[in-house]
Amino acid sequence: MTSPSIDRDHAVQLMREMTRIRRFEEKCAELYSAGKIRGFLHLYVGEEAIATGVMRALEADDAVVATYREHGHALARGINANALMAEMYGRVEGVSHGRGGSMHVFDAATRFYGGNAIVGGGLPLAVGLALADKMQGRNRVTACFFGEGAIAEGAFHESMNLAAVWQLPVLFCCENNLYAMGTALARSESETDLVLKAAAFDVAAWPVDGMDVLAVEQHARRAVDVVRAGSGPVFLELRTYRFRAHSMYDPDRYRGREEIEHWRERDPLVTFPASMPDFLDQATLDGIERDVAAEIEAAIAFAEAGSLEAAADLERFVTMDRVPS
Amino acid sequence: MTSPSIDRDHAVQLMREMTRIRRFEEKCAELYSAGKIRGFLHLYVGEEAIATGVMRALEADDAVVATYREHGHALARGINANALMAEMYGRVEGVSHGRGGSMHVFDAATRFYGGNAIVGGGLPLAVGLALADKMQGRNRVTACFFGEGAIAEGAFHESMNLAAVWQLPVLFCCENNLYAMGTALARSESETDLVLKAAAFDVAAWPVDGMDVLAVEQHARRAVDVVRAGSGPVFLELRTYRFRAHSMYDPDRYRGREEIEHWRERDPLVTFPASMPDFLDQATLDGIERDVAAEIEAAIAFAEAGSLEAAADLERFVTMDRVPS
Amino acid sequence: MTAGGTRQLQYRVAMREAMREALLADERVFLMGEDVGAYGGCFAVSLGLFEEFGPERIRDTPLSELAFVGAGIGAALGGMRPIVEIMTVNFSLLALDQILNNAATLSHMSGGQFAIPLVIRIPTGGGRQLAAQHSHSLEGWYAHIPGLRVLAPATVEDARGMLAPALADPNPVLIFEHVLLYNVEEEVPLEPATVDIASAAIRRGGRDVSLITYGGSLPLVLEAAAELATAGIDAEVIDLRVLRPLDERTVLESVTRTHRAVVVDEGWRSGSLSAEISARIMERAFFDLDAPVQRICSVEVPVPYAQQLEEAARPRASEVVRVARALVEGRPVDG
Amino acid sequence: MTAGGTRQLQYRVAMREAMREALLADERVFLMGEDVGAYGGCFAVSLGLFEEFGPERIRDTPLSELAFVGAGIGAALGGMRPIVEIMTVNFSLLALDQILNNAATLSHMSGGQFAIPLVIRIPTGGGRQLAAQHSHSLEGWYAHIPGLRVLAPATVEDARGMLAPALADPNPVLIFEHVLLYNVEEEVPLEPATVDIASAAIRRGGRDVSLITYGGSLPLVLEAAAELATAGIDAEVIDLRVLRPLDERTVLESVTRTHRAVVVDEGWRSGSLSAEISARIMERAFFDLDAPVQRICSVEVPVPYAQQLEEAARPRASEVVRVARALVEGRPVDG
Ligand SMILES: Cc1ncc(C[n+]2csc(CCOP(=O)(O)OP(=O)(O)O)c2C)c(N)n1
Ligand SMILES: Cc1ncc(C[n+]2csc(CCOP(=O)(O)OP(=O)(O)O)c2C)c(N)n1
Ligand SMILES: [Mg+2]
Ligand SMILES: [Mg+2]
Repeated sequence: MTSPSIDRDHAVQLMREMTRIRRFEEKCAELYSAGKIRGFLHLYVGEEAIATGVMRALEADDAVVATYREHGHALARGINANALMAEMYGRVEGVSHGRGGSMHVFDAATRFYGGNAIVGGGLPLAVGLALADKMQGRNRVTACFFGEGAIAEGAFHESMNLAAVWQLPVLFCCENNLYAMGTALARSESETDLVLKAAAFDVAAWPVDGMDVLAVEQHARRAVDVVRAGSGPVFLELRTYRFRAHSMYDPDRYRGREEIEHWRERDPLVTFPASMPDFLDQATLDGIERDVAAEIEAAIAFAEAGSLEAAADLERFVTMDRVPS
Repeated sequence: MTSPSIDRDHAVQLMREMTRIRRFEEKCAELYSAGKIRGFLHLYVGEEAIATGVMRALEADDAVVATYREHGHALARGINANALMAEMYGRVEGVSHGRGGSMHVFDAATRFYGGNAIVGGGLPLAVGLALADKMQGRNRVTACFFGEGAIAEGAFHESMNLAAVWQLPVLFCCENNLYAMGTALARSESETDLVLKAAAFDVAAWPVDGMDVLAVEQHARRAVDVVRAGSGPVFLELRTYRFRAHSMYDPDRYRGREEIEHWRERDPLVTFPASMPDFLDQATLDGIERDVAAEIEAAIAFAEAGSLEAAADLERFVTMDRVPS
Repeated sequence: MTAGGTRQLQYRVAMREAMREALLADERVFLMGEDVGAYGGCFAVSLGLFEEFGPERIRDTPLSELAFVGAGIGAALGGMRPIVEIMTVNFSLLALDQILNNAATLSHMSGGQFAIPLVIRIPTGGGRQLAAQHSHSLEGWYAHIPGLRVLAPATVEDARGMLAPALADPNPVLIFEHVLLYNVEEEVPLEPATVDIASAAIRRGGRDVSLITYGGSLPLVLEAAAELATAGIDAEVIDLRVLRPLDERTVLESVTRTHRAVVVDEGWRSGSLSAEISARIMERAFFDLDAPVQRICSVEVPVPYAQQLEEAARPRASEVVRVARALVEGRPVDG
Repeated sequence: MTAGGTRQLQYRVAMREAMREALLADERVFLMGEDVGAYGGCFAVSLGLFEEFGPERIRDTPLSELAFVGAGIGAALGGMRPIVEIMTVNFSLLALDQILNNAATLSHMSGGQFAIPLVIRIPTGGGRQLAAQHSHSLEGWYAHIPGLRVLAPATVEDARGMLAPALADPNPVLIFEHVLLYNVEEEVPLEPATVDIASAAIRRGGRDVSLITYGGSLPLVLEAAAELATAGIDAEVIDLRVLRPLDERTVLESVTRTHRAVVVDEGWRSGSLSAEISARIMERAFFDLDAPVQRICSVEVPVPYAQQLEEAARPRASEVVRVARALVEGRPVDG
């Protein structure tokens, strides 16, 4: 597939989005070390091109289901950085009211259904969301993100089959970053060509260079078109790498420095602007960085100023009085 | 594959085994109607060629894991008809001490590990038995039987991958009788070519005519050889049909009479002797029937004469004092 | 159908009628599960619905408990009102992760952004010689999970009337149907009433002892109460009906009057729901008790096939009578 | 290492040493689970074992909880002595079917033909702001299952000493390790002793009230006992250690002496193990009680991320003190 020609605006938007994600998370890492953010924190650094590219292919009323490594998806989907940062801080102004934290970002407004920290646990939800759309005759797509580690789970297998046998509009986005915590793909899968996994369900599937934001966007658009056409799900294997450890707890003992260096050379925040020097010249990049820095500073200020929910409210929302509209 | 030439003895043994299973189960159905056998009863009628053929390919110290539809496997594996019938009766002389019944036949002597009534529940056990063999350097095979309905379960997916990634000696025998209770394969699987399921795990797989006992035996031998050679599991799709309803409770509303008739024409108890008129002449068949009838009558007498375990012993075996040797 | 505004109705048919009514009333309602459609339901509960409503709304699923229960949760999030049937509680373990980690959790974890208006129907219990992988009573586990409502219709009227309010609940509701109840027939009002799904029911008033139970054990407890009556003991029978959130008040009020209680629960004794009932009475009515609360539960064994062993493993009316008599007569319960 | 035959040992290291010893002692022992090998264990419990024993015996598994737990059961049937680690109890639900329907059931259902000498290690509990899918305490559910032994080492010595007898048990043994204990360091004997895995332990003798707990709550209960002591209340602290089969005797003997009890359990209150303890005391020591047994448990919510909310959801020493004082002083507990 040859690169599409894009205009300046488009290039800037992609670069801005990837930069927002990168800088937001780098800040999160700092805030984690400072004890402002707690619990588990899984960074998406290196994988930004995927969320950025896929989200552009979705419509506002499509749905997204993600994992515990979902800050990038949340930002790219349009969730406000303030509310996201406040969530990291556990503030009541957070997108999940401070109850979810880093791993459990939810946002009804953008149809963002988590933030699921059971590996594979989001896939059945995505199937059900798509089923609801199909049964109600709505032409919507549900994009479901998960790591290649999730493929070993029974939930993956059952969900793929269900989506396929019922021809549901799910876009399965497998973010293959080669590791599930410390376990390399080849040590956990007998067949490492993940596209063949989809073949077992007669589901259309293809690999995509997840370090190339334009390729991701283009392929995601193609996939979304197929899904929206109504003949069932599509599976994309998005090949990528996480530059940082699995979580802030991970000493990263299981990967070679060379391998990491090799992938860092493919950093989309470097290669993308390098490939479009006319659109993304230094001044433009500096401008993006400034804007992003300001946005993140504002988000931190917002989070810092946020309030702690009273312990008396602990039991709110355990059950609901009505279905929110 | 052309049929191997077999000798008279071999033909008689195969015919005898299939006849034993058929008549044993027909009697069970009667005994069920008479209230002698209770609970669930799943008959194997029509599928006898599979257990008969596969068991011949196994050695005495190989292991077998089966489902709730396992009378045929138990008999073909060499479990005594008396002890099997006594189990149906819930007698203490039963192979599982009367605690298991029809769905839970166990026999340590023949390494028969159930009789598992959770669909897919036996597959992880088979993987573990094979793992134990591999880790202890024993050149044994574990044959694991399950229906095509089990393929939709996460347990299938996880077990196939585990067996494959660790290259374990498991022979996966999928008995594809086209229905899981009332659900036709095409209504439950997006990809109905089950051999492609194995391809997703890079596992050698091929289909076998499960109504042809010679073909089953021959293919099973080939598969067992591959498994025993040590490079991982093999998956066989054994194509068959159950002539009777799913269980004694099933009114069988979901299959057409024509379809049933079509498959009945392929009844191995008819087609096999018809294909070897020299070896399996009427006198020989009559002799087999006489022997089998006598064996079954004896089994019933044994079961009838069996004893009921005292309620005081109810809690025996909930935990064990030692590992039986 | 009899005169006087009542009719004979079978528990199984009551549940079917309730589903049919819900399917007719609300387009968003659909039934999904293993063999609910073409087969007619493994306990014939949904028999005929497939023919009436078609394969979209009476949706046969592959053998994939985890995924189709999760899909039910997703469909509820997506605006549907799913009724998911899990064939028996034994198989529900395969879906427990979705039930606990998603269905029961998403509302709270998202800060109240989502509700999960989902009903899960689950046959439970033993007594049919189906042995250890088909006979257990695990509803007590589900009653442990915050965010769920757990119902156990023990009468035909409850089987008929609980589904509508369960579907109207914005939260996940689990309905446990004991397999021995499906064939029960009872006289019910012609016009089905909506049942209160927040309260326990007093099935028989009495002064001497409170017999507290639910689901499949109600018939044997009523039998025991009748026998106790012939011995001059007036037992009150409480059907919990709602296993979560527990209607503690009805239980405590009864015990405050009778000063004695026996809890009957088909679950294995240790860690069963009966323990929770006993503990609540301990905490809230201790000084009203004349004697320690007793429990009659299943013996702690994987349920065996053999009839006499299975029977020995299950709660029996005679045991309820024995224990209740001992309590009322001030004798030790053991021995 | 200190003089006098003792040394400082961390809970995490104690468990690691126990595994190492078992691996050295018996060729049939192996460890399997997610990231137990190359990663070093998600809580660093198995750190270094991969390098020492290699990938066959320190076996990283794919993310397949159901299958690798089932494979552990099969391997035990096949003559091995597996130690299976499930990363946290939250994920163990995915494997619960295998644990209940196979591990706990095969011996009985086969009429005693097989035993399952399997150990499953499961980190449990909250307190680290990991939110609702990583913080629950579900060991009470496992304590409900006949056929299992369920252990909860609360001290470094128990973490060091329970594995060997667990591996020697011919039945499946589950070991729950509270995540907050991993960093605890304690003085232990130089020569590790084998621990009795049948009995509860009295961690502090006392006359006035029995504080009954286990696992991750032991430290806060000991803290409460110390504070009660300064108020002149002499609390006995019982560490259950064995959640199944329960050592009822130690509990009852204590209550018979103190006449009052508080059960502290990190599980959600309704249907938690604490209910079973309360019910047992009700049944066996009712007439010895001066006051109703009280329970201090987690609030019934999916554990939230925000620190102040998580803290509010968990049992606290101050609450134990408050309730125990009220009991001893004969005041009402509520209000
Ligand atoms: C069911 C379950 N098992 C284990 C874990 C612990 N865990 C969290 S993330 C993770 C690795 C997942 O890897 P992958 O799916 O490739 O996603 P990635 O983290 O690489 O984005 C593991 C094992 C979990 N959260 N849920
Ligand atoms: C986990 C689980 N779900 C559902 C059932 C109920 N059930 C028993 S057998 C069966 C059909 C299985 O079909 P298949 O695997 O094709 O085997 P067959 O009966 O055709 O031999 C079902 C749904 C069960 N026993 N276990
Ligand atoms: Mg990964
Ligand atoms: Mg089948």
